[in-house]
Amino acid sequence: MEYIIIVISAIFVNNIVLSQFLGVCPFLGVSNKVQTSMGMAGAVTFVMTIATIVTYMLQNFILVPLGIGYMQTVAFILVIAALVQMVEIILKKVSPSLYQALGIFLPLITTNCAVLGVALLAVQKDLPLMQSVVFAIANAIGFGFALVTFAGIREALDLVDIPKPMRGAPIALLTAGILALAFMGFAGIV
Amino acid sequence: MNKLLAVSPSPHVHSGESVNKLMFNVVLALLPALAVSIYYFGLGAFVVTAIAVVSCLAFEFLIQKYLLKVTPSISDGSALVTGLLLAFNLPSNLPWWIIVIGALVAIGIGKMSFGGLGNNPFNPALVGRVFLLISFPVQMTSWPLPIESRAHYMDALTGATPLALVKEGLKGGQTMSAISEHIPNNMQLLMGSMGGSLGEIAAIALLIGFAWLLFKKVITWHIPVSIFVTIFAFTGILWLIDPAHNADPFFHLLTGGVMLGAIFMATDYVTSPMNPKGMWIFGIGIGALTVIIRVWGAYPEGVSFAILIMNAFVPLINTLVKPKRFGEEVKKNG
Amino acid sequence: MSSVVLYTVLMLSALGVISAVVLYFVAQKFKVYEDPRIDEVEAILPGANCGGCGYPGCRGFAEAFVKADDISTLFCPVGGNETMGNAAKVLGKEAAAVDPMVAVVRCAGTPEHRAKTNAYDGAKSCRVASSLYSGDTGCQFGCLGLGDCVDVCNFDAIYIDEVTGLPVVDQDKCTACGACVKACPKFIIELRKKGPKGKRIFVSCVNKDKGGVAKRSCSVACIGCGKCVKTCPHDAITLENNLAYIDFNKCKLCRKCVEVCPTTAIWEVHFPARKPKVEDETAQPVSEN
Amino acid sequence: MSQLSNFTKGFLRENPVFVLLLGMCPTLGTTTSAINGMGMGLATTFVLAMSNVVISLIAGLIPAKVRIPSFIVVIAAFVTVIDLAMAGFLPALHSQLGLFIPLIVVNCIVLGRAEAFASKNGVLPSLIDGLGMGLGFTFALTLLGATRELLGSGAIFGFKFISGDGILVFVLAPGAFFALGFLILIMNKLAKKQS
Amino acid sequence: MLKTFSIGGVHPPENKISAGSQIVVLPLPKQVSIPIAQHIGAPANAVVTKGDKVKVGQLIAQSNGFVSANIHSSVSGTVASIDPVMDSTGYKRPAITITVEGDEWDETIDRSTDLKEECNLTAEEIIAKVGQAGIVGMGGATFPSQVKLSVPKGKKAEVLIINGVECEPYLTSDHRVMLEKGHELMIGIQILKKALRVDTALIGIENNKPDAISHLSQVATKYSGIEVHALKVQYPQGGEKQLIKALINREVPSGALPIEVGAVVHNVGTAVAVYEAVQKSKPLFERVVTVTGKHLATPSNFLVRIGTPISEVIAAAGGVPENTGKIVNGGPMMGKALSSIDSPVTKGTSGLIAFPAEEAKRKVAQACVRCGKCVSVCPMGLEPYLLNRLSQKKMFERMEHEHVLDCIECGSCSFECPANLPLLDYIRLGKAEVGKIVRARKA
Amino acid sequence: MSSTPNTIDHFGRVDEITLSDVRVSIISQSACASCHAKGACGMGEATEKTIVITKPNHNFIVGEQVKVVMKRSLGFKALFLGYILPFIVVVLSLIILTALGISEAVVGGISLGVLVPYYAIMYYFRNKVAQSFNFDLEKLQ
Amino acid sequence: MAKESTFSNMTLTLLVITLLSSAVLGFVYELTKEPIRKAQEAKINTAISNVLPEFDNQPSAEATEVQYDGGTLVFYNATKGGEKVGTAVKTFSNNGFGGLIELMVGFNADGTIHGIDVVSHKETPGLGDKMETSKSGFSVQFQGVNPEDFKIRVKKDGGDVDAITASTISSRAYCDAVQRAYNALKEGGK
Ligand SMILES: Cc1cc2nc3c(=O)[nH]c(=O)nc-3n(C[C@H](O)[C@H](O)[C@H](O)COP(=O)(O)O)c2cc1C
Ligand SMILES: Cc1cc2nc3c(=O)[nH]c(=O)nc-3n(C[C@H](O)[C@H](O)[C@H](O)COP(=O)(O)O)c2cc1C
Ligand SMILES: Cc1cc2nc3c(=O)[nH]c(=O)nc-3n(C[C@H](O)[C@H](O)[C@H](O)COP(=O)(O)O)c2cc1C
Ligand SMILES: Cc1cc2nc3c(=O)[nH]c(=O)nc-3n(C[C@H](O)[C@H](O)[C@H](O)CO)c2cc1C
Ligand code: SF4
Ligand code: SF4
Ligand code: SF4
Ligand code: SF4
Ligand code: FES
Repeated sequence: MEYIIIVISAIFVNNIVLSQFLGVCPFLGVSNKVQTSMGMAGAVTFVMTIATIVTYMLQNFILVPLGIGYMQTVAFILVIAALVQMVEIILKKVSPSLYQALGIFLPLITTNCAVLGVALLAVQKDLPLMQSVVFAIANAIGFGFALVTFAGIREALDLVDIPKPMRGAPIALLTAGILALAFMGFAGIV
Repeated sequence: MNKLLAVSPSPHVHSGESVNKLMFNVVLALLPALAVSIYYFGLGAFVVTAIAVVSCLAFEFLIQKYLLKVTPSISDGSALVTGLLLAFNLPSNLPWWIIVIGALVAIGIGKMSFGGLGNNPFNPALVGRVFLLISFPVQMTSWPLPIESRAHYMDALTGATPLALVKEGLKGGQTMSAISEHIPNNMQLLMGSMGGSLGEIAAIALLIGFAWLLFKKVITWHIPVSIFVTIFAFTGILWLIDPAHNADPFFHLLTGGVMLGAIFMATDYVTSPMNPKGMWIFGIGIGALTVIIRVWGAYPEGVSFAILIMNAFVPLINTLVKPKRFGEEVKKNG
Repeated sequence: MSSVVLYTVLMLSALGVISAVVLYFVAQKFKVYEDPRIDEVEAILPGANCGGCGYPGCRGFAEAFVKADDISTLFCPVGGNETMGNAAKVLGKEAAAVDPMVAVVRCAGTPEHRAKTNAYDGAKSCRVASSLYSGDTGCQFGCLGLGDCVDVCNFDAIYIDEVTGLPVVDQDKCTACGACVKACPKFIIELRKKGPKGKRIFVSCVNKDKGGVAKRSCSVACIGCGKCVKTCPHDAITLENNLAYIDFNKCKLCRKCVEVCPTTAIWEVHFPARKPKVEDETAQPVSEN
Repeated sequence: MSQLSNFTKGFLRENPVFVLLLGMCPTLGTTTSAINGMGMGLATTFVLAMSNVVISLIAGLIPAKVRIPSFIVVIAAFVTVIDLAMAGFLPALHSQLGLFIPLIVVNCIVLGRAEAFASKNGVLPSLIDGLGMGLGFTFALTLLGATRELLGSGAIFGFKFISGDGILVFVLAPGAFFALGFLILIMNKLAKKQS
Repeated sequence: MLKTFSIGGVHPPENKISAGSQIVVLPLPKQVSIPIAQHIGAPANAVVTKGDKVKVGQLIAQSNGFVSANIHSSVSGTVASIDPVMDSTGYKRPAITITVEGDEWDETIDRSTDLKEECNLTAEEIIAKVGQAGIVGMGGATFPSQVKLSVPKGKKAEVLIINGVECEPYLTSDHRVMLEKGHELMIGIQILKKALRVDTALIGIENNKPDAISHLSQVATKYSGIEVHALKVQYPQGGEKQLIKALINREVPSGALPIEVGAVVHNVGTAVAVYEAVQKSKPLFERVVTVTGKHLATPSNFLVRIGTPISEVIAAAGGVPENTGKIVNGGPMMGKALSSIDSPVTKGTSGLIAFPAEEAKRKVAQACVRCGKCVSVCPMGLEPYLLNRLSQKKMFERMEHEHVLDCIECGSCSFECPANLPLLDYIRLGKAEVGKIVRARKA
Repeated sequence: MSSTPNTIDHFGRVDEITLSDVRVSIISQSACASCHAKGACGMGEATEKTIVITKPNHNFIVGEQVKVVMKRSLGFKALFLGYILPFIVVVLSLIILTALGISEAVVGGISLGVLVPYYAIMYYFRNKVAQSFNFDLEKLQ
Repeated sequence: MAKESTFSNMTLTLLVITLLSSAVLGFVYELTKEPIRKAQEAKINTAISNVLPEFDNQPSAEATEVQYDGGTLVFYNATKGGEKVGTAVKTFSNNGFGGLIELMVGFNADGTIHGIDVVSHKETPGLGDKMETSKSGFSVQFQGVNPEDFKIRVKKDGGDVDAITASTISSRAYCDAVQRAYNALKEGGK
């Protein structure tokens, strides 16, 4: 039951982008192609999960026992940055062709905000490991969900003539706003 | 010959159908519901509708003329429909300035920002309505009592909608049988004798409008029927599992905005899928989300949210679900 | 100092070293260097992202520009010589000056000269119309006036004159990106040298019909009489398919051909007005600016 | 570029929020009121200015390949400093801004300026650049916060202008998107008029 | 329930005003201009020169390749010029202009009206005769018929389908041919069957021509293996893919020819022309043309010599009325508007329709409201609203992916669109661009 | 950019040509391409990716702009092998180990650790994987 | 500027930078430790003094924690001149619209409520957040009432409390928390 609540809450009620405002930049910037955003969602899921596990361990088995919880920010960002890069190196080393295919498929995974934010939130909520991971996955799905839907809308908007001054950021923000408005309907489900 | 012959690519004949006619037929189809509403809510229904319609038309005109600098096209009737439907989604005692804000949001944000008719991904009237619902929860959830408050606009006596009564009751630990004493019976629900947004109450009038729209081929049956079926099945299952704590499926179909939403708002061309398969997915989504919000969410009613959320999926549905093509099946072998 | 500080130092240092190791490997594997000059060049470019240079967007051009050994083949038509000069400076190179070009509309068939023979009523697009039929006048080569060229111009440099129904290029705004040239289904627009102070001479017609036919459908058509070819002292004019063409690289702007053309199909623009007769003011938009 | 324009460019011409669309998360997430927006902006400004200074000092000493991690460490350190300081001295604001304080560390603007400006320029220009950008950011956040506060609850910096509630959406999530969308629209128009 | 095809379709007002008018032979014109490209495929090569004397039915231009067709003189007289003449698209294309002098027919042609039932030729001989006679599809596409009769190796024709649908509003030439030349039609069908080596022929006729259905059903009883089927009235049932679907419930795969499903489709006019060519050695030099229009004095069906100026044909029906706004060559759904009535009648001219000015102008286009009506009427299951947008935005690769090449240009989408959008205008444009891309890729 | 829904394409520039290979650097086409701060955001260092294409079907010159085309299904396959599958492996081991009642520190450590054999296996199969991923270079007109 | 990157100089640089930063951080942490603790304490103290009559002891220094209803209640006894003037109870409810709500409820010595202050909540701005004393007079109706004869339930549920408009859920949770404090106080807190 806790898991279900965590999942529904993260995907719908407190959607990471639409109500928590994490990862807004890639949401607004990258998501104009459905296939790309799907790829991005997959990659983010992996990165978020791994990052959450690592930061969980870091927090609970190093920072807290040593009494230096305040070092969270510094420690987390370094670990996450190193981690993401390591995945890349390993992938490249392990299977260059796979790595190349991903290079064509995905633009950058610039989701610092979301990854660090979720790691911090998971720690803040004081969830046990398993729940932290579920929390991370659910948020990643929530991110992907918002991203893909939004990319769909923007692909469709590519075909219509948006008034000139509205093009670009303004219309993206308005669309996101209406999406957030619609998502408020989930309020109170958990 | 003194006049020049016209030259154009084929075809050289046209069905004679026009956007204006379609919209006009929607307006006609809405009239029975408006009549019922004026019967139950009297002055308020009339005033709210008038304000909503006039301000939608006015905003469309002003924005097109002065901001977008294009020739205004209010005569196509779409703003009129938006105005009517916005009004239909409001309580009949809503202060005028809130209605005007709603119209501004509906037309300005919901429609014109995207380039006007045909371009908006979300249903404008619902964007306006939900915006108001979240912004002015107090005003937007006090419902004038039918008949009793016919002669009043702002100072009407108010009560709750049947859905809100059920939700409150269940949350307060009562069972359905206890609650059902306070709510109208199915016949009353069908005829519209209950509190609610001014256009949503009379299921029967809305169904007459449905028949008209089908007859005039303005819409197809797929979306409304898929919504009805889904809601009926979903709530039916819940009801069968635990009749004490779940309202029966007829109650769910006849209350709140289901009829209005399914027949008039989910079918808005611009914001719904383009082919029957897609329409089924769309309708099932709306039905399921409606029930989820009604049963588990904070809001007693979820049709508006459900439609808006599914609106967001329409582009995806349209790219993923294609109409059946001539000759496509055979191709696989060949 | 308390143990907290000690732990802090220890932990962060450990992290620091780990990152260093990780990054060392990253550095080994990735070519991470992005030439900062790309940014500088990009900043100099006009940022129209029009593709006129043949690259996907200004940045694509900037990258190619910085990487290229020989920059003489690269040119941003929008920015022109000045921009290219500045961009070359970033690389410490010299940009070869390119003669400024401008889009020129080679049709003068106003309704007055070229009567309508039917009324086009299809989609407002030259491409649609030309795929359907020859056009709404007797001339099957002339401008359709539906403005496909106008639609593609990113610089608002071209518009349809309401009176003549023909496109007019604003030579100050035109960047010679060539988009309109590609868009025109009738091949009416040509990029020509802008000429000193905008002075240029060209045949404002693309009609390849024989003289009589051409003349019947449009009174200012080139009828292929060849007088200009004979008159030109610089061998700049050729005649092919009943149509004269002036090579702008050879033309010395002597204006002799203009005088001899019996149908005023040869235009001169931005020349001082001639003293004696100017036959047809409307056909010669000396006022074009 | 003169020092002055170096300083002022962040306000309109290169405003990180309105023009560059960077740091959207804190922009949207912390601007429920003018004061919150301003607090967030100033906290970011502090980090931006200080890290710019430090980075301009040390940039020459750092091997290219560890530039980014070094910068991150410096920035993260300053973020922790401001985090701790706010918790100690401005507890109310600190709890309002919550998660977004540690997230300054990933704010593209901060690292962006470090990388694009501070690492190539002297201390003073870097300080001015950091302050300018930071104040531009603060300006945007305050403006957005004020707009949302005014529309959402009829007040600015807590001063009530209108009795009653205001348009509630504006203090909620969707309102953040709406308000920012329209502000960018207006800023674009202004920028166009100017040029 | 009457048979029809499964997806899409519209039902425009039929307006078959001239259905009751018997075919009248049009008097000879003074001069004819016979274009050397009247068919799909390579233009023919002129084999006469200026000043040559020609007879009716004499070969004047030779087929130039497999997909091409012979062209015969439709009159007797002197070749006046071989120069470009304005065709119905306004472009000038090469044509052989002949000044009419008398009416002398080539001797080989059997001018009698008696029916000649037996045909002892082999399939190959039939096909050769059809080719010599320059027969092209009379259903509008003007595809050289002998090509369609030469079944490619590895494929087998199972059924011959005769297209008597005439689903276009106004047009009645096929209708009249079926009524007046029923017997010739049947013999033509037998010959076609022989050429194709099939046993069955199905004639599809829409139910708005009950007289033709009953007449042909009755005539057909005399012949074996010919069935007449009444079809529900639904445009574009005459499209061959739709007709095949309606009659034998098979779908021609996307991008394939009817032979893929064992069917070959010919128009009734084509079958009659085949009869005349094979049995009477008469090449294709005249055809039935419907001349009609609501405000025309006498809507008629004429037998017209190819090359006759359109103006003369219309004059015979009472002339172009005062307030005519548009004249269309072909049906109102697929026909081409004429920019001038001076161009000649060709093998593909099935009808000439004059529209009064008030019906001629298109209405002003509004915004697409995504009503989906275009999607629901498209007989090919395409999404015209999307194709239209993609074409306007020049996204041709995506158009290819959305199967624009399947579009049969029936115009149902433009007809139905409540926003009056010129959908087909842009789709056709995009189709051409995509065609170019595809061809470039193959090359 | 006009990729049909079945393929993915990406603009790139030819960097180097050897006897058998063409080395192309991918120009990022995401929003980052035009973003002024891209050099700076966390992963900025890896913005430019190089891919190697063996024996392409055209002749290219260094510096030429080309389009790298790949089947879309390959993109998703890459995504699956690169991110989704390891993700599943990690989560599965988490679930199993947690169910076994092992302490969190160990669970976390091991589940991250399983990535090592995962990548080892990938490494083992790298040639097989390599065969299934192929790209094409197209010239830009 | 960029120096050649070698393994050792990279490691060394990062080591130095992290060393320096961490030293600085440790120092700042030591500096702010006290203020942070004080700030947290001050928050509690303000809440206590807001809800209790005047006192002269240090209630926060003598707090007692009690496990109750699956959560923790904290009792702060206030005395004046050695005489007990009342008890502040830090109480909670999990039924808020946004989850957890923490209140400080001040009881006079005779068991009547003296005042209530909100310690923390996540209710919706503009709706549920009206429970805050500064935002509306909602809490005033509790002052001076004795829970024995004043039914701490919203009127909808048959109690005596006027709910915040359109925020029945928050009001219910508020009542729930107050009732919990009172129950606990009655049972053993004294
Ligand atoms: C390029 C091309 C090749 C064709 N080849 C054949 C063929 O080999 N055999 C055949 O029976 N029909 C062939 N056809 C004819 C078509 O099947 C069809 O009858 C003709 O295009 C007219 O049909 P419509 O009027 O329905 O468009 C071909 C058509 C085209 C355009
Ligand atoms: C939309 C559409 C409608 C058509 N309608 C008819 C029709 O009514 N009658 C007809 O004979 N051919 C019609 N055709 C042409 C047929 O598809 C086909 O080309 C013809 O029946 C083949 O016979 P033919 O080669 O003898 O002309 C139509 C084609 C299309 C694309
Ligand atoms: C986004 C959103 C936020 C809400 N926030 C609160 C809240 O903080 N507190 C609350 O009691 N109700 C809140 N509600 C309203 C509840 O959903 C519910 O409608 C209300 O509490 C019961 O209505 P009533 O108080 O008018 O009986 C919120 C609703 C939404 C959609
Ligand atoms: C069947 C039908 C339903 C419509 N429903 C709505 C509606 O729910 N809300 C609305 O704003 N407009 C509605 N319209 C009007 C119009 O389509 C709408 O304003 C467009 O979304 C504007 O682009 C409807 C129109 C039709 C024909
Ligand atoms: S007029 Fe033509 S060449 Fe000149 S800028 Fe416009 S599109 Fe480019
Ligand atoms: S110049 Fe060409 S593109 Fe421009 S209006 Fe004339 S025909 Fe159209
Ligand atoms: S019929 Fe017209 S209005 Fe309707 S979807 Fe198609 S193009 Fe749009
Ligand atoms: S013209 Fe093409 S797209 Fe339009 S309905 Fe006919 S087949 Fe479909
Ligand atoms: S600030 Fe850019 S993603 Fe959060």
